[in-house]
Amino acid sequence: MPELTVLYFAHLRDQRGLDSERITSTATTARYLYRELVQRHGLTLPERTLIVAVNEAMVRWDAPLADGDTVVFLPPVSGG
Amino acid sequence: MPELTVLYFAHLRDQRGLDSERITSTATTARYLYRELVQRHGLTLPERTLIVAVNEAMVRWDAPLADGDTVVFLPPVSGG
Amino acid sequence: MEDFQVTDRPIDLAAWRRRLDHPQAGGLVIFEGVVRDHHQGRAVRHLDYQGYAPLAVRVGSEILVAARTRWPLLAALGCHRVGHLEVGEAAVWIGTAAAHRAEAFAACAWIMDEVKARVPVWKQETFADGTVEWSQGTIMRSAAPE
Amino acid sequence: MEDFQVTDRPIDLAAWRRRLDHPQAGGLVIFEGVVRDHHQGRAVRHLDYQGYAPLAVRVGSEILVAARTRWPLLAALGCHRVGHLEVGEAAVWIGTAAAHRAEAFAACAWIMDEVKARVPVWKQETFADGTVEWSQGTIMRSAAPE
Repeated sequence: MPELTVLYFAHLRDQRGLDSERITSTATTARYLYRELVQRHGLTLPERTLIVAVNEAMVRWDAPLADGDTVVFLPPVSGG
Repeated sequence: MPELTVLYFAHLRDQRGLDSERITSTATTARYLYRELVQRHGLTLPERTLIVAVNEAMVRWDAPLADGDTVVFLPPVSGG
Repeated sequence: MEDFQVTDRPIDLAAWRRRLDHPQAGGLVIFEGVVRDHHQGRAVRHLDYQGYAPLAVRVGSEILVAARTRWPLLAALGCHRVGHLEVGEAAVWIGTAAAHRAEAFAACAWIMDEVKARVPVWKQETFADGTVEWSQGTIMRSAAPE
Repeated sequence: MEDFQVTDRPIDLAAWRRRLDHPQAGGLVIFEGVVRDHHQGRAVRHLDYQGYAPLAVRVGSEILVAARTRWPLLAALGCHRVGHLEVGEAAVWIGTAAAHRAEAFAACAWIMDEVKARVPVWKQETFADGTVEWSQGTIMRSAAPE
């Protein structure tokens, strides 16, 4: 199973209680990974409010994941 | 005859060759004073391009002049 | 030095301003986003920002490049602070330089709009009554390839 | 200290910036008009500004007051330099502070437009070839009572 690093920010960091974690997952895409995290940790942000980044680049929800990827689900931003 | 102070800026200062002068004039309004200065010193800026200030306030061309007034004819501005 | 940076230290306003100097520049416009003491009528005690720095730098830099394609800019720079900020501290600094002021104004305002919509930074407000809340944000505009 | 000033010494950018600080301010916008090295394709060596200081201060102050009636500003300040200026020096500085950035941007740009149209200051360019010319100006908008 691929090993992934997940980084958490803002609401998701609060809900997960972690800045980051390394996990092994059967999820083949970011979408399946997020659904797995929702199940395991009770994350509440709807997919439609999030943007996915893999290895510091924004990708589509159905982009495939590979061993060693760093995945981030980006909540609505509020900089400035 | 009223004694007036005239201040010159920009093109008018160049044409008059002075920053300021005190003059006695029979001119009863700013318009007549400017025409007198045009005659005496060959000032070339048309009246329609100038704004008149008397005692540090903008006035109309036909505003009356009084003894001791400071009169300025303001060429097109180019600050900034 | 990167044109767009994310920093956890106070933004060095004077140093950023110096980087706008350009002999052809006739107009410089600077925007500073500052921590204010209220939000929607509630008193704010302080703010905490989180940012996903590598992506924030990348997106911020892309915004600056895009601004340079839209306007004839001589300089376009930006910096976003993260971490704990007190009232009065600068959270974001954007600066533009152009030969003429209209372009500098338009580009600076546009860059700031884009930064708010696209740069992965999150603001948490601590109110005077002790309540702590993430600011309501904007769903990020993705630059993911279709 | 006057909100609008005319000075024959270099504009103290940091001091003016500090005067924009306000606990309710969320956005500050600063415009600097700088002497550039060219004008309409000709190389500029230096500039000389003349200003009718007492009226310039009065008109500049009126512009700032008018801006405060149009936008909810927390600060609105301006300074125009006169005398001899080299390339890269600031000829004019305008700064605004507001709770939100849109107002600060709009007011700063508007104030600068008004300053150029109404404040009695005149710019003389000395070009690299030695030619000396008064800049083509804008006929002043009078505020004379009708």
